Amino acid sequence: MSQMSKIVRTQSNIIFPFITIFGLYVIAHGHLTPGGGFQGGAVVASGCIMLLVAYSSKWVLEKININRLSVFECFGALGFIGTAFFGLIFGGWFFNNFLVRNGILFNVVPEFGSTLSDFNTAGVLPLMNFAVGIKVIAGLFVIVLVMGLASSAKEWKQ
Amino acid sequence: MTMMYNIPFIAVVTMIFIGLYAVLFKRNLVKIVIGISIIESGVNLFLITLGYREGGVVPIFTSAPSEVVKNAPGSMVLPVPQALTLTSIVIGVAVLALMLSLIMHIYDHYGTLDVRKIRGSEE
Amino acid sequence: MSLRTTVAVIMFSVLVVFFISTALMLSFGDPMKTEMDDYIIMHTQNETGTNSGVTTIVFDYRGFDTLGEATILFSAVSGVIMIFRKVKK
Amino acid sequence: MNWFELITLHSPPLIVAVPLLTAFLTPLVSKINDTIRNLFVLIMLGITGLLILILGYDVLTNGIRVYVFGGGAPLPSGMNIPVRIMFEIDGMTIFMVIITIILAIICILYSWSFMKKEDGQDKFYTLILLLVTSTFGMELTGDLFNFFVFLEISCITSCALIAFYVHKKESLDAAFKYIVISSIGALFILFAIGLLYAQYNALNMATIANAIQFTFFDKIVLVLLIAGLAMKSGLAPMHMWLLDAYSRSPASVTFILIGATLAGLYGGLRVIFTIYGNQLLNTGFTFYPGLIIGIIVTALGVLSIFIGVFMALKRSDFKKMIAYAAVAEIGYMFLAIGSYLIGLALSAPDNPQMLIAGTYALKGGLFHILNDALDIGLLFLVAGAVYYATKQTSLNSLGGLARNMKYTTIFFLIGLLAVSGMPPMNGFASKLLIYQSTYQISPILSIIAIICSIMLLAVFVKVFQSIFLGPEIPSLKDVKEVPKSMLAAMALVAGIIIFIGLFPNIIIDNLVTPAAEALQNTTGYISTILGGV
Repeated sequence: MSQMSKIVRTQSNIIFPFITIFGLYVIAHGHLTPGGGFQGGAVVASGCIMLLVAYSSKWVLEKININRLSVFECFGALGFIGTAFFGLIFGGWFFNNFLVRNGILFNVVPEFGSTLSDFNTAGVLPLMNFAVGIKVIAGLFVIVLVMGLASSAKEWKQ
Repeated sequence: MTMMYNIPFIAVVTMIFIGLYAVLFKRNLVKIVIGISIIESGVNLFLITLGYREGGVVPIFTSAPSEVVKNAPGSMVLPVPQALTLTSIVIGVAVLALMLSLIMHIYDHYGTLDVRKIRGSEE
Repeated sequence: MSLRTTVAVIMFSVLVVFFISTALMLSFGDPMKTEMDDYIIMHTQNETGTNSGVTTIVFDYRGFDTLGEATILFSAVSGVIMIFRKVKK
Repeated sequence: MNWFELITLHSPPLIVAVPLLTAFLTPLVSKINDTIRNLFVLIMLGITGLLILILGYDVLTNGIRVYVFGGGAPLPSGMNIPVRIMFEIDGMTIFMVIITIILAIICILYSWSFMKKEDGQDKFYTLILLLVTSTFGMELTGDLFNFFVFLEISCITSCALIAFYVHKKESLDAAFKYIVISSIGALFILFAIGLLYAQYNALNMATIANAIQFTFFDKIVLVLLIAGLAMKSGLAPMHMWLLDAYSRSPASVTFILIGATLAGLYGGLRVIFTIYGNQLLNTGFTFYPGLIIGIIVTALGVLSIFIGVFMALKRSDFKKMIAYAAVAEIGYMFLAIGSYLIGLALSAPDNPQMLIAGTYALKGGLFHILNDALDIGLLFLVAGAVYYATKQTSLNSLGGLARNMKYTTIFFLIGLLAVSGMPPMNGFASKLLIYQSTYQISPILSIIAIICSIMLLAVFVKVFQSIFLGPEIPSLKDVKEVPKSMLAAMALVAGIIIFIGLFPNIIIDNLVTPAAEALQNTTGYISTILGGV
């Protein structure tokens, strides 16, 4: 598909940072507020896809290499399963939450009841949120990018 | 409980019917995919509906009202169905992506999305 | 009516009966048993330090499901890339 | 605690995690070199195999094992519902896991040469590993929703692999049919899981099995679960996807797909024997529920056998004929399992003879799972070899291959004898068990089974005659024997087939009997998690 009009492109340029920031916020505060890695990742990925629609997939391909994106996704997946393996090594069980109560980071345990947003809680959960977030951003973007490329390649043939 | 309160479940069943109807009786591949998506939404709605507790709020303690915390867990909706639905939604996205890319290729090869024509050219 | 349509109609009507009777027998807003969920709501802060009950389940109590979920996304990406690969003819 | 005990303790999650880690690493490793990638995959699967042997030895000597993800006791204090996901491993699980790892290793070995000329090999190996992982997950898990997640991974990866030949429109068609049917089946299963959750507020199989009451909802759940899993395992009314998927995917993919299909069958067994195990002889009804389930399963099995054998007679495509034979073989397993259920129900008042016959049928059916995987698998590998050498699968355009492809011919002969249940091969051992035991329950079933088996022999003798014997076709004059890795893979399968055929008692005593006992022992499965109930 070809590029869309200048108005659309400018608007998406303006909105894109806000969408990304919001998505990253949702990822980072997954253990405190509604949301998490999947939801935030989907938000950021939809921002990226908005750019893909406004500028063509060809334009995006000049900026980003698909192979590199899918490697990025591999790293997200490895981070997630790696955290699980760290649980096995440090905590003694697969998927153990080894950071809570005895780690350096994210080790605070809140009292039962209503608390304010203390970011430094929840053990390995924020790490997993980040890993999944990276994975979902890269994964969803790759899927749409590949499908967009395939459909535009067909248009060129005709 | 009276019938009135069952409206969400009736909505679930209606969605599943619409989806099944599309899958079983429609001839267009994209319509079949839409049907599967609708069934999936119906099942997701079913899971979420199972977890609702009368007057409950979201099961999150960040800045929760003290009234809610005092009555916990009775004042919060069930969290497990929400987690299951989250998983199920992601699964739905993956299946949808794969089906749509298959459809793109099928259209490339056959030049049509009609099930009858695709089957006709096969034998 | 062809065989396919007949089978489809029979399947459809059987499922209609199933699902309708299910919908009428459940009651909305009043779960039958809530033991496991109550435990999770009461212990999410104490056991995992997480304020959000849903995130606790997704990443801690049922973390292995989430690994499977991430795997599903990964396999969908691999599958889509493989389907759209360039093929030597 | 020394390292061996530590590995034994943590082997259940590692059996799933090691292939999964390998799958995530494969795209990175394959940037280096193809050979290194293949070796890496093979070595990691070898490690998984070792872990399985360790776990299997432990489970078969010490009884059922439970692994809790995240640590801690199975039950939180003061609760009688488990919160965390659990793996629960008994003899049946071990039996299925061993079948899967054998299929996986042989598949990778075979693909080494078979896939050499194709593009997209890195994604191919990633998806194969993910499929193997999901099969392991389905077999090891003791949690219903976890089972559903792995079922979906299995659906997606199989679909992508079936569509591997993207330039052929038939394989795309087969993949689409497969994903539509299997995702609808999976959604039925999810709905059923939701209903079980609503009633018992649990997702753990043992907890549900303990609490189940055979209420109205439970009947609906049973029907939905059996329907969904029958769609996955290719039982007769839902067998259409299986024919296309088996006959149009690459041979190595078909080989591993057999394992995934059997995992669906395993899920069905778990549902009937574990979740509904205590309700099979429920006396609150006019008939025992076990009798009705047994009759339905037997009827579907007989239907599968008929459809498989009679449609195979009419076909002229090599791979499609084997696919129909696969449907027939699945029918044999369901026939045996249904016979066990009928025997159990008939034995209930005062007829222990029937229960003994039924137990033999169950053993025969389980043993047949292993034999079917190997026999049908070998035939598909041979079909793949023929395709690799000639690029043909139609019977009419093949002939006289025995002159140039000596080893492949021998392997096909072995597979032919094994599938049709001829004496020196493994198929004979399990089919004999099925014939004997079903004869005591109903002679008609046993006669049908024998006649269909003989007709299967006729089908494949015809194939053998027309492909490998007969006059040489001019265009196939300079066909060469297939590469060594493919021959090695086929030789491995053939060797296992002959070994089992010569010493069936080793397998029956050490693997099949523990599996059958594990299935019958519902109370033991429940009490491992919930304590003495």
